[in-house]
Amino acid sequence: MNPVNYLYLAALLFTIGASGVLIRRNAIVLFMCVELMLNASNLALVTFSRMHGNLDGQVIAFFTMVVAAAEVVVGLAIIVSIFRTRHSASVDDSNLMKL
Amino acid sequence: MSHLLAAAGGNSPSIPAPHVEYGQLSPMLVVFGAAIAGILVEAFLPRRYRYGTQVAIALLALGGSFAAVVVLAAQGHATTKSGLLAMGAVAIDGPALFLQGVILLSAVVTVLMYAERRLEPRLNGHGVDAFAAQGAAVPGGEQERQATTAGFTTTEVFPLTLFAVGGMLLFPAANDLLTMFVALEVFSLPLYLLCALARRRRLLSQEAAVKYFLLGAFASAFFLFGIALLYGYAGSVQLGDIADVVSGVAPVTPALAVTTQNDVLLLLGLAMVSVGLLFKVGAVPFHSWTPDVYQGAPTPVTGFMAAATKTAAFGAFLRLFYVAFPGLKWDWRPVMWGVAILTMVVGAILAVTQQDVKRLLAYSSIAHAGFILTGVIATNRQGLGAVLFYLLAYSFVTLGAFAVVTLVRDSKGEATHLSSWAGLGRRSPLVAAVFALFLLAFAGIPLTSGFTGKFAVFQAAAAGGATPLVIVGVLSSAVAAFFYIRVIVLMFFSDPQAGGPAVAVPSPLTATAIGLGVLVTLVLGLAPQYFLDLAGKASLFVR
Amino acid sequence: MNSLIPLLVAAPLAGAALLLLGGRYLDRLGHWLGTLAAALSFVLGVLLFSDMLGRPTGQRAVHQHLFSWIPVNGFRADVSFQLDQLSVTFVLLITGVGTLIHLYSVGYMAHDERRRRFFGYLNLFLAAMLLLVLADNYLLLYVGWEGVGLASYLLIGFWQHKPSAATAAKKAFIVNRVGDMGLSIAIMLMFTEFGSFAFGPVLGGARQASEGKLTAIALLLLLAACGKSAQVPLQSWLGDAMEGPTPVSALIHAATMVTAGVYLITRSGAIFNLAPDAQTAVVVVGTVTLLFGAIVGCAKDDIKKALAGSTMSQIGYMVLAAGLGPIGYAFAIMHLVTHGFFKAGLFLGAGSVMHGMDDEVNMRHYGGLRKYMPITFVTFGLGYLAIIGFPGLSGFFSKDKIIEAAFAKGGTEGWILGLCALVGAAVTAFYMTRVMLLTFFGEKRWQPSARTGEEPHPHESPATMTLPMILLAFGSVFAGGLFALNSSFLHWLEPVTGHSEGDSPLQPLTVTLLTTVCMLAGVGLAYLMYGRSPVPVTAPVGSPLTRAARRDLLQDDFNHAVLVRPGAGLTASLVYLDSKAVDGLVNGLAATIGGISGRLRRIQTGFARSYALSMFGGALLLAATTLLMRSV
Amino acid sequence: MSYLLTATCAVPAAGAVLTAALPAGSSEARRRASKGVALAVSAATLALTGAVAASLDTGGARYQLTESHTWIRSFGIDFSLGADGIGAVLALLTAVLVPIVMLASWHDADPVRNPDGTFENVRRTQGFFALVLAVEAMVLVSFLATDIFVFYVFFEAMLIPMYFLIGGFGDRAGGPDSAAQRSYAAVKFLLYNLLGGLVMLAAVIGLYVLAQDQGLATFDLPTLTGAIADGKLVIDPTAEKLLFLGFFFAFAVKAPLWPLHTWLPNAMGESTAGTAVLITAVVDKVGTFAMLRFCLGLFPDASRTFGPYILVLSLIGIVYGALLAVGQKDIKRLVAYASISHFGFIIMGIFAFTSQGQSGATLYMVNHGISTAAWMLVAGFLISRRGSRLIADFGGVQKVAPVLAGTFLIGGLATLSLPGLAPFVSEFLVLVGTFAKYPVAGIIATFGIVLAALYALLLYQRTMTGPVKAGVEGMADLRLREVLVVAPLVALTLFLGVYPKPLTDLVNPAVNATLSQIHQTDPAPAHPVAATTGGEHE
Repeated sequence: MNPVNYLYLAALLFTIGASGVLIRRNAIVLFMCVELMLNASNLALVTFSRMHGNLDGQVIAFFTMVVAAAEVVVGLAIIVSIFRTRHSASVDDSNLMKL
Repeated sequence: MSHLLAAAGGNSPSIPAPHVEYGQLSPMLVVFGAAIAGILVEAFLPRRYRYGTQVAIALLALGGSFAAVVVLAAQGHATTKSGLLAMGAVAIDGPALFLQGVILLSAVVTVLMYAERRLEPRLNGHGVDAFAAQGAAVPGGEQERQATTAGFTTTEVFPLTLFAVGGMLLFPAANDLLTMFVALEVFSLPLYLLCALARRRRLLSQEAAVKYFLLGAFASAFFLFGIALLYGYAGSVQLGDIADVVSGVAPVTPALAVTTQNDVLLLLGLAMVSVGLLFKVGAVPFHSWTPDVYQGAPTPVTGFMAAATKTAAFGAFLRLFYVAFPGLKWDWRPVMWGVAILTMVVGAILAVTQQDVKRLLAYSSIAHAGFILTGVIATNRQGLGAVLFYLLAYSFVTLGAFAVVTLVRDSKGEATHLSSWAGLGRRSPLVAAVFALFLLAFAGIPLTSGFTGKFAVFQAAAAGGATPLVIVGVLSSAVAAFFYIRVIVLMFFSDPQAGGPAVAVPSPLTATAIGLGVLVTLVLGLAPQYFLDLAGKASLFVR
Repeated sequence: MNSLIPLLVAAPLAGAALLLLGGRYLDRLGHWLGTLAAALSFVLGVLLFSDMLGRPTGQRAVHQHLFSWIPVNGFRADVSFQLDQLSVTFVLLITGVGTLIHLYSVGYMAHDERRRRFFGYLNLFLAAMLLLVLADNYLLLYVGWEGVGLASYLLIGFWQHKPSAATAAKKAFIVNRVGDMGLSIAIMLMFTEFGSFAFGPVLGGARQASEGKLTAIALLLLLAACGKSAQVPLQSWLGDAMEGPTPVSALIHAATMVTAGVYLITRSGAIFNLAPDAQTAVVVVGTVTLLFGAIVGCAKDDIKKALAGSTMSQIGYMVLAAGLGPIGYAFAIMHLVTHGFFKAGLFLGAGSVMHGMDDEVNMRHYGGLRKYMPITFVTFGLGYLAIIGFPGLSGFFSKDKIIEAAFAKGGTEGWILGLCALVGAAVTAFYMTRVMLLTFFGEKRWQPSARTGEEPHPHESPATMTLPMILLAFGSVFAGGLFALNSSFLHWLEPVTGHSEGDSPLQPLTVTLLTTVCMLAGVGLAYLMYGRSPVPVTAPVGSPLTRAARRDLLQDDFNHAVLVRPGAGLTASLVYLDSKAVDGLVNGLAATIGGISGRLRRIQTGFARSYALSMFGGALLLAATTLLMRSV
Repeated sequence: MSYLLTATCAVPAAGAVLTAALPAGSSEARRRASKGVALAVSAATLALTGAVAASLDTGGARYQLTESHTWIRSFGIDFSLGADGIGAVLALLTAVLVPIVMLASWHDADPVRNPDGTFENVRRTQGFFALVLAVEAMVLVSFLATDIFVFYVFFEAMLIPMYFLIGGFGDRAGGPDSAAQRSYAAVKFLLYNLLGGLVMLAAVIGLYVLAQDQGLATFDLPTLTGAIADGKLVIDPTAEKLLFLGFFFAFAVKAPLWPLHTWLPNAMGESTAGTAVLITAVVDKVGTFAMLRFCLGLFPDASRTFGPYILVLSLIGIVYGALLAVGQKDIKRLVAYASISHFGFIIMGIFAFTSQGQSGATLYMVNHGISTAAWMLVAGFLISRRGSRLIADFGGVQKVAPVLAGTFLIGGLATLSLPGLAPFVSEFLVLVGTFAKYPVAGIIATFGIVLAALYALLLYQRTMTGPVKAGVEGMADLRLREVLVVAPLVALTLFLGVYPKPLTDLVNPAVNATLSQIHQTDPAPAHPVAATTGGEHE
């Protein structure tokens, strides 16, 4: 199969993720969409790795996973703490500061 | 990283240990080591010893790291001996060392502000700082009450900050996109947490954190996808390699022959990587987080972000564009022109109607990002030196300004609404005068560091053929001056409100922080030659 | 001897400085000090005059260079003096009459607490006036020119607590400034034309310049003369200037300053002679003014204003004469001198009357004063006879010569001018007789004083006041005859002004007869109107002409409608414009930025997702433009 | 290398720091000490400036007493100073006026006494006097700098102390919203001038970059003007025009030239009389001075191109300022508009490109400084007595305070350029110089003298004459300190009106040098006559 198709898929996933960030309200879902974007990048990296015939892309993908994991830890901590305060996970409720 | 491939493909039983120049990486290693030590302190030391130990560790580490930077620079690593470390992942050169120095100094000032315990009213005999008693406790809940009464403090902020500093040190030195990404995350994640840890107005603080986190992650995703595309185009994430591919110097492999046909990969990758960096820099239209986060975060953290994050991000920005994409100058310059103009104009105009001093400084930082961008766009050595100098100047002014913000307090903590700053000049002439000095430096009034910096970047931009940018910069400086002046008017020419805020008397820590700010602002304004030389000498990237 | 010339100016100047800076310590002696300074100047003038008489005609003019004033490359203005026959004539008139009026003021101002300052101003005036006539270049003349304007301003407004006085002073200064504009532009023109504005080079080199330029210079000088000498159309200030103390009116607004215009034209004769169009303008101005002033003089009930109209008219004669060129210069100056005597005398007499009548100025409230103030009556009467041109007295000789010269202009022009001058003589006789009758004859029409509420008790003035009046009366009687004797005055001035006889269609004797007839007609008419029947205390409504004349022939109304009111409107609208449009633009810019800021702020909604949207949009834009840049 | 010029600038700067550091003025003695120190420093500065002027050799080089200290090598910036006639004369004006302003403002900055006897804002006194010295130091550097960057830096930096002077110290005669009015005025002053300065900054940078490209990485004015004159530095006409406009805009705002003037009435109206004098007589002069020194020297061709347009603007300014002065209700605003009219004359003189015009303009700067100072300071005394700035609140003052009224009149007469007083000399020179090249402009400008008489005398009439108004009755006449303030100004006005030669001798060589830079000569008279003035052939 032409690896380019994986790139299209990656782009699609990335777009879906980005749209999710823009559309969804729940902080957790929103965050998951970001994760989707990261994973889209991973897919692209791996595909390119394959195309170029070197492993750099795959290595980067591993790094990305670690980073994503770390991000989850921090992100969930923040989201949970705000959820406990506001009893809502909607990002639209966090709207004290504006203008 | 093609050696990895070679190692894997060779099916060799022993993977050769990568060569790492520990000595030259020592600034980062010291900071990271200290950060881990700080975690251990949190884990094992009784609560009452933590504060002192953490402050000591942080200051020692930062001091040591700075000393290492100085030694490295003195040894010539900034100029003649500059080179790539850790198998090409990290560069040690002028800009890297210069910016690391700036970041470390900012961090020292930041730690001084963190350690300040005289501003908040004492609780049960414990001096407390600007951070939440217990970050995990629900604001206004029983748990928080208990923690507060017990006089708890979140001493984790010191190791967190050290981690962030470590990441920031790495960021401008990162010579491949992967390292850059990792560094970005290493300094971003602790900052997300730090933002959430304000002692007062915790709702705002949490909101700032969640906004910063979500948007930061969003930006990181763009950055990463950009990396993927660039990797796809060039087959490497090393900046030098990318530059070679772009300029057609690199040997053409079959895969490259395919991918380099498609400039879309390159240009799209460039654009998306830029998004990530412009987000950190706070450039329009990726700036919207700045005011909210600056307002909500604990003020020392805000100061740290405004100074160090900006420095680190611009360092990476410069390296990326000067090392990897000089060949694409004609593609990215026009776009950056647009971004710079937007940033200067929107930052300046939006600040005009702000009512909160921290938000005001946030918009000011946006406008300043625009000014610095004009220096970046100059794409000449002058421009590089100018940006380095500007970052040095700006860091200290902004840290000083936020340090002053921590002093002006009423019963609810910091009084950041501008109306409560009215008449400050009558009550505390010295504090008001110092703040006025910082504002004038922000406004770029001659004889302050802000002017020298602005002059340097504008001059470089003009020399680089970006005269229209200079004109826009000059005009938005005029608009920007308006809101700085407005604050001065409030402080000096308005009558104080009854029951308005008082200026807390700080401990020597904050006083030192402010004093450093004043000193640097004046020295860089009156006799900047030494530092201009330094920046000038440092203004060459290694490839 | 020449080194004394600067002292002529210095003496009164020092007096002025001393009196104005001396403070209260000089209050008791100040007036005598001032009089002494004036007298000293007079003595110096006499010395210089006799010295000059002792020299042959060709060597009479002398120069005295003092110092270089404004040297800028080709522009050289010096403080240096020129004393010739013309200047010395003026010097004697100014210092002579000036000293007498100082003396008069000692008595007249005796009860004024600010008398010291009054004398300071008078001395200042003398200094400036002497500078004016002694300067050897136009720029220095200009200094004196404006200096007398300043003194006039200070003295008209001497009683500053009276709003009318303050207004009159300001008006005088500003109207004069309009004239001064002419002088200063004339000097600039001289500089660009000749590279100099000293009398010698300019008047000597005038022949080289084009007639157009000369006409321009001459017209500008005429404008200046109009302002200073209260000639139409800049005459409106003189009547109001009577708000000043009467000695001031006598010295400045009758005898000396107002004649400076005549001096300027005569001094610049070399230019005017080469600019016939400008000369025509001069005679027109002179003729119109002599009639204008005379008509106004007929209608005024205020004794000083009537005399002011007369002054205007008499100066009109002088300007007319000066405009005739070499035919008339000398006669202009001669009339100027004789007028200086009799008009000063008349004013001093008027002041004496006012002094005795509790500062009443309305002639309709006088009457029958000859019995109460005999000296005043006699001296005033002699001045009256002089001014109407009663044969044998000063005015007879000088005015007659001017009328002759007007006819001598020749052609239709000569006839018109001559006839106008004759009519003027008749009207002069009419209004002066009216003044005389209303004041000294008829029954008492005294009214309770506005100040004290009592009827005045007229009495003769003290000796300090009567002595000058008597001396001036001598001048009024004999000066003309003396000057006319062997045409001595003409020969005296001829080296400076030149002279030609002109071409009169009438015999001199005919003119004299005509003049006398006209004069008698005027006197007779006045007697018919005011001498035979009682004069009403309040002025009758009168004919439209009378009413217009009372209002200075509507000159002020005209100025008000054409200049003042539109000017005020312009100013007000400019003030509005400045704050709304010019400044509004600035503030509007600031407001616009503020407005944009306020609107732009709303994109900062506080919603993280909308921030993400803007980032996303930004990323798209960034990518799109980067790609576009490549494809372009 | 002598250090005279550096010393001249450094003394007031050091004095400013010293004054600011003196103990707070909670007692009369302490306040007097800080005032005394400031006054002594300004006197020392006057002596130094006098020494500068005295040691100039009128036949010598263009810039004398030059000195140069490396400042920012990276940008080719040296702290170079040098005095020419124009700069020295203006420096002297500054040094003369500052002690007078201090003396006039002696009590203007005393702290407000609270009802309980304590003082609010005890550092006011030191603040005021330190700021005045700071302004003096910066103005002196501006007049003596021969490095464009140094000039620019101090040209801009002086805005800050000026801003605090305007915004921080009012004349206590405003209405209830005077604080708001004052800060509005201060902000307007600062922003307006800052905008001008920033535009100039762009031009300064542009010039530097252009020069750098041609191997002249310097801000040194003599070097640059020399290179431009020799053709070593070639600026293309469009760039030259833009650079000229950039420089000129800043100076035109500062001067101020119509229609950029609207900050001046606010600033002068709301500040103390002393500050108003500093603005109009000292700080604004830097603008006109800089036109003469920088615009003409650096951009000769553009100067010639724009000269006529600027002339038109200055003409409008002359008439417009005068008309607005006539229409003012506020004494200080009236003086401000009068100044706008006068600045029109100065700028017209500069851009007429004749030696009379430019010498006249330079003298005009000095004379306007002196005469307006006299006028404004007396107005300040008047206003502080009555507690009002409105003309309508006065009347009949001459009756109760004759000396005050007299000096006010002299100030007014100087303003209307009465011959014999100093302003006449300069105004006439400007008019002659303009007339020689642009007769129509000269004639229109002459209308200004009529309007000047109108506003000056109207003001005098309305405030000083007529019956004594309520609120004026008990008004005290000038005190000794106030007499000491006015006397030297009046004396100078008289002296320079009669004998301006010492100044013209200093100014002429510099003006001739400027004119030759822009390749202009005086027009020759149409029919030159022997140059004797008639005075010497006795």
